[in-house]
Amino acid sequence: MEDFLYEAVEIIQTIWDGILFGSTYALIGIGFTLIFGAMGKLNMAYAGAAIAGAYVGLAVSLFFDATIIFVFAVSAVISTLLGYIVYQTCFRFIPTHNHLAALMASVGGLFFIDELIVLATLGSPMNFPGLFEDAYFEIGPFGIRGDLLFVFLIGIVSTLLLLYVLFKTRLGMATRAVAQQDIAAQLCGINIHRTNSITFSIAGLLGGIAGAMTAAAVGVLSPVMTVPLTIKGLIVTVIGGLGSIPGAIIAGLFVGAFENFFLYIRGIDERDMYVVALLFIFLIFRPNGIFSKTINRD
Amino acid sequence: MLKIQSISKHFGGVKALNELDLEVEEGEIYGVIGPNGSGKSTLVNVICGIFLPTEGDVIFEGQILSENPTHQRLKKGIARTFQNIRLFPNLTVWQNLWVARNSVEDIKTESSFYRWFGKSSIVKKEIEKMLEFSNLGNRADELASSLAFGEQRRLELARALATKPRLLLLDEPAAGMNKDEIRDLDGRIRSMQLQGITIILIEHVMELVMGVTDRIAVLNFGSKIAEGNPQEIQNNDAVQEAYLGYSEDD
Amino acid sequence: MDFYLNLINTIGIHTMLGLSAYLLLQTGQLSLAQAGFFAVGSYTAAILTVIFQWNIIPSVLVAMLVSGFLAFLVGFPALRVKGLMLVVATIAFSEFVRMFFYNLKWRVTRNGEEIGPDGTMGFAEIRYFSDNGWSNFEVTLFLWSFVILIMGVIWWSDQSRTGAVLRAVGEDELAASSVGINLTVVKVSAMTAGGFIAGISGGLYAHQVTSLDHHSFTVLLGTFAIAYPILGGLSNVFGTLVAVIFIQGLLVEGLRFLGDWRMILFGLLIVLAMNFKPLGLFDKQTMDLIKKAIRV
Amino acid sequence: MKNISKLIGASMLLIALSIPQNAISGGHSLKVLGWGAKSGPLKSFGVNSEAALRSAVAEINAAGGVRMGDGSMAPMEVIGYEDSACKKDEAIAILRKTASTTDAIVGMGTTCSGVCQAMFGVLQKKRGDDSDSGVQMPILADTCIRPGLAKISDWSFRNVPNEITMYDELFKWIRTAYPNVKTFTGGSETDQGHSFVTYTAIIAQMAVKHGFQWVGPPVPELGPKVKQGMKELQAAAKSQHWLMGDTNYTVQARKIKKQNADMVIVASHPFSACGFMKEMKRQRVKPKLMVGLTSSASQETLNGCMSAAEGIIIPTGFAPITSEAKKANSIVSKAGGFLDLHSAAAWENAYLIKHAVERTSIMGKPSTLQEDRRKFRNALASITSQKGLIGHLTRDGSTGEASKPYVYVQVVNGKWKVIHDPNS
Repeated sequence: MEDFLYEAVEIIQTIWDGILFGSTYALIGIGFTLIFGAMGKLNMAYAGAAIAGAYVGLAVSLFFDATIIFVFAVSAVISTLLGYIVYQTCFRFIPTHNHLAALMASVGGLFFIDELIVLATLGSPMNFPGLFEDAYFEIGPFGIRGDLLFVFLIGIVSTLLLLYVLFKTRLGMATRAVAQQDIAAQLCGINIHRTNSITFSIAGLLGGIAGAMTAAAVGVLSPVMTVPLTIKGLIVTVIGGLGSIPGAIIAGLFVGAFENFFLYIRGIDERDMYVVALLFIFLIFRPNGIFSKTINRD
Repeated sequence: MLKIQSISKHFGGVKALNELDLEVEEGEIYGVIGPNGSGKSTLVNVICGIFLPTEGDVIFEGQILSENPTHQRLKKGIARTFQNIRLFPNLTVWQNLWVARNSVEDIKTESSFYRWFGKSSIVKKEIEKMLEFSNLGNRADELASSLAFGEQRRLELARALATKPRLLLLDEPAAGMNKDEIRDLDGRIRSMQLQGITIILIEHVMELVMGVTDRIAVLNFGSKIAEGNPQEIQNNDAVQEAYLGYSEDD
Repeated sequence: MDFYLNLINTIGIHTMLGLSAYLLLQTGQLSLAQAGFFAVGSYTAAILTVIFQWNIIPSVLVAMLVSGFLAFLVGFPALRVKGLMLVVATIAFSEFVRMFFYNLKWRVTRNGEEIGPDGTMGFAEIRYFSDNGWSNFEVTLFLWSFVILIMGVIWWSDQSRTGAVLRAVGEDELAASSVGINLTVVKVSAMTAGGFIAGISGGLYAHQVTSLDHHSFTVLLGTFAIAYPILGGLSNVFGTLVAVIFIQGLLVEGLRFLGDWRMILFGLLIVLAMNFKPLGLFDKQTMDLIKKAIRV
Repeated sequence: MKNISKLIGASMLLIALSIPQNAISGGHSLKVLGWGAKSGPLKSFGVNSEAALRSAVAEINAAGGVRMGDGSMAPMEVIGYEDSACKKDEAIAILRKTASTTDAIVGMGTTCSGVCQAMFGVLQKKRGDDSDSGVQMPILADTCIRPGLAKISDWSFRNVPNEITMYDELFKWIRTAYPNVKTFTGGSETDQGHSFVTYTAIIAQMAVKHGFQWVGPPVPELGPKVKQGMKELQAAAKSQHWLMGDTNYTVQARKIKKQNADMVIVASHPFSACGFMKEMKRQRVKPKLMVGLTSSASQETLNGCMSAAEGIIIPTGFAPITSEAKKANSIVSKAGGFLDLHSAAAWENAYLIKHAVERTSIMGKPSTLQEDRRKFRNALASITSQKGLIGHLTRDGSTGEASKPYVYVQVVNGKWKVIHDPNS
C-alpha cells in the first residue's frame, strides 16, 4: 500500500511537472501554428530566433544588472524583431506559392542564427537567471516549483493576450482574414505583407517569451537546445491541429506531461520514441488534431 | 448508362444535393443547368468520386460506384473537365496529353515498362491526333501555362479525351468564351458524340445548352425541378421562376 | 590528389542523398525521412561487410533493398498526410530510426576483437576499402559508377512519361487523379525509389567514413537531403549535382579557410540563394542561359 | 555549359585558397597542421586548442626551435588550424587534405571522441601492411578520451588521461578524505557515448570497487563483472538519465533526491550537467559530495552554473599547479584561450612533437616527407614517458593507450580549486 501510494504521488508529481514545462512547448507550438495559419508555411528558424532572443536578454542582464522581468521583456522584444527580420529575409520576397524555397530559406536562417549565437558565446552554456529560485513549495508529499508556476502563468497570460489581439482587435481581424483568404483580403484593402510581418512579429514575441521561459526554467542557455525545441514545437503543432491556437496550448501541455510520464516509467532511451508514437497515432486517427471533428477524405 | 439514385450531399448544414435522381442514356448529350449554388458542380464531383455522397448511389453501367476513388472511375470510363481550367501548367502540351493515357485499353496494349519509360509509335500517333483535334499541333512543346485561354480550354478537353472516356462531364466549358469559340465548342461536342461518347454538359451559356443537348435537367437548391428536351425546358414555369433575377450568361 | 578524390566521393554520396529526395519532391511531397533511410542503409551495409564479412557489392545492394522496403512500408501511412504534417511525420520517423540505432547493440568477437554496432558508442572500424587495399581512386570509381547509374536512370525517367506523371501529381493532385493517375501508387513508388537510392548512398557512406553513430543521422541530414534538390531546382538531375557542389564543394570545403565565419556565411548564402533563385540554382533561366551558351 | 564550368571553377579556386598558402614550401621548418571545432556548439574546443597550440609553438621557437636531422635548428610552424566542426566527414576531409596536399609532418586533432573514432578508421591499421590502403600520416589528438580508440590504428596517438586509473584513484582518495560518504547514486546523458560509457563502465564500477554502496535502483550485478554490471545499470537506472539537449530534469532530480545518497555522480557535459545540477539545487538535493565527468572540468561549467556546481569534484588532466602550468596558463590566456584539460593537451602535444622530432633525424624537405612522417611516427611511438605540464605523460607501447597525470579539482567559491594531487 505504501509503495502504491508512493508511486501514485510520484506519478502525479511527474505529470504536474510535465504540464508546467509543457507551457514552453505550447508557446513554441502557437508560434508555428500562427505562421502556418497565416501563410501556410513552415518557419524553421522560429525556435532558433526564440533562443537567440533569450541570449540577448541574458547579455543585457549581464551588462546592466537588470531584473528578471526586464530580461524577459528584452528577450521578447529582440525575438519580435527577429521574427520580423526572418519574414523579410526568408519569406517576403519568395513567391507565395513556393513553399519549398521559403522552407529552405528559413532553414538557412536557422543555421545563421545558431552560428551567431556560437560566435558570441563560443557555444558555451550560459547561466540564465532563474525566477525566485528559492520558491519551492512543498504541499504534503508534492513539491511545486514557484518559478515554473510563474512561468506557466506568463504562458497563460500571453496566450490570453494573443487570443484577445486576434479576435477582438482590427489587427487580429486582418491577420485572420489573410489567413483564410489572402486574395480576398487583399481586395478588401488589407496589405498582405504588412499583415504577414505583423503575424511573424507576434509569433516572434511569443517565441521570445518561450525562449526566456525555457532558459529560466532550466537555468542554462545553450545552442544545443534549438533543434530539440524545434522538433518538439512541430510535434505539438501537429497534435494540436494546424492553425488551431487552443489546440497548440492543450497539445503543448499534454506532450509535456506525456513525455515526463514516459520518462518516469520507461526511461530516457524510450521517452522520445513514445512521443513519436503519440504523433503517429494522431496522424492516423486524428490527422486534423485534438479539436478536429471530422476526418476529411484526402 | 449513368443512374443517379436519390443522391444527397450535405456540407455541415448546407444541403448541396437533396435526393437527386437522374438517368443519362448511352450516346446522348445531357445538359444540366441551374442557377448559381444549385449543386451542379457538386454533382460532377460526386459522379467523379471527389466527394462521397451523404446518401444514395451513383450507378454506372449497372455497377454501383460507392467507394471507388476518382482514378478508378476514370478507368471505368468517366472523365471530366474543370470549371476553372486545371491543366498541369509547367508541363508541355504534349506531356499534358501523355500523362492522361490511363485507360484500360492503353494499359492492356502496352507493357507497363514501356508505358512508363518508353514512347511507342502508337502513342505518338494517338497524341498527334489529339493535338490535331484541338488545333494545337504546332504548340506541342510549349508549356501549358503559355497557352491562351481558349487554347487551354481546348487542351483540357483533349486531355479528357486522351483518357478514352465513355462518359465525359464538361463543367462549364464555355465560361469566358466569345461567340466564335462557343460555336467551335458546339462542333467539338457534336463530333465527340459521333465518336460514341456520352456527354453530360453543365453550363450557364443557354445558347450552347439549348443548341447541342438532347435532354436537359434543371437543378435548384440541390433538387431537380424539371427535365425534358430543350423546348420543354424553355417553356417550363418552374424554370422561369428559378432563373428570375439571374441573367442568362451569368 | 587523395583529398580531391575524397571530396569527389563526398559529393557523390550527397548527390545520391539529394536524388533520393528528388523524385518525391517532384510529386510535391516534402519528406525529411531520407535521413532515416540513409541510416538504415549505412548500418545494414556496414553490418554485412563487418559482421558477416560479405563483399561490398551485395552488401550495398541488400542495404538498398532494406531501405527501399522500409520506405515502401512507411510510404503508405505517411503519404496519407501532406504539407507540414508530412514534414513533421517524417521528422518523427527519422528520429525514431536514429533512436533505434542509438539503442542498437550487436557485438561479435572476431580475431579476438569485438566488433559491431555498440549503442551510443557507435559502430567503428568499417574498414572494407582499406582492408582490401582499395585505393581512393578505385573507391571513387566504384562510388561514382553508382552515382552515374542513378543519375542516368532518373534523367531517363524524367524524359519519359514517369517524369511527366510525377510532375503532374506535384502540380495539381486533383487534376492528376481525374485523368486517372493513382496518387497513392505514384507517391509510394517515388518514396520507395527514394528509399532505394538513400540505401545505396548510406551503404557507401558507411564505408567512406568508417565509423557510424547516431549523431550523423539527425534532422539536419534530412534537411540537407531536401536542400540539394530544392537549391538545385527540380527541372533536372544536374540541378541536384550543382547544388551539392555548391554546398559541399563551395560552402563546406571551399570556405573552410574562413574558419569560424564559414558556418555563418553558409546560412546566409542559403537564404540569399533562395531569395534570388526560388526555383533553384538550376532553374529555367539558367537552363536557357546554358542552352544559349551551347548554341554560341 | 558556361555557368556550370564557372561554378566548378570558382569552387576549385576557393578550395585551392583554403589550402594553407605556404603549404608546399621548401622553407626549412618543421610543419604541423591542426584542426578542431571552430564552429558549432563545441567551438570552445577548437578555439582554446588553437590558442594553446600556437602559444606553445611560439614558446618553442623563442627557445630556439627544433633540432632537425641535419643538426640545424629549425622553427616549428603551424601551417594552419582548420575547422572540423566536430563532424566526422569534415575531419576526414581535413585529414586527407593534410596528408595529401600539405607537407605537415603530423596532424593535430581533434578533441571529439566520435570524430577521432572515424578519423582513425581512415588511417592504416598496421604500419607496414601494404595490403592496407589506409592513410599513412601520424595523428596526435588532444584528448579524444573514449576508451579503446588506440587500437584502431598504429598511426593514431592521443594525449589523454586513463579514465580507469583516474577514477580508481579518485574514489580511493575520497574514501579517506571523506570518511562519512558511504552511499552513492548518479545520472548521465545517454546520447553522448563518452559520458554514458564512462559512467556505467568506469565511474560506477570504481565507486563500488572502493566500497561505496549504490543506492540507486537495484542493480544485482554491479561490481567486478564489469560488462554485466554495465548492462544492468543501464537497464535499471534509465529514468535517472537525460539527453544533451534536454530542458526538463525534474524527474531525474527527484529520483536522486529520493535515493538520498551521500555522493551523486553527474556524468555529463556542461550543457546538460548544468541543467541537472540547477534542478538538484532547486529541489534542495544536497549530497555530501558530487563527482563529475572529466570533460566538465572546464570554464563552460563555471559559465553555465557556477553556484549550482559548487562543491563538485572532478578529476582533470590539467590545473595550474606547477610553475610550467602556471606560465602556460598565463600565456594562453593572453592569446585569447583558456587552458583546460582539452587545450592543455594541445600545448603538451607541441612539446611532444619537438621531443619526438629530436629523437630521430627528420630532414623536413618535401622529398623526404613520407620518410619523415614514418620516422616521426616511430619516434613518437617509442616515447613511453615525457614531461608534461603537471607531471609525466606516459604511453603503453603495446596497447598504445596513453595515460597522463591528473589532479582532482573542486568548484570552491565559483572557481576551480585543486584539492588533491595524487602524484605529490
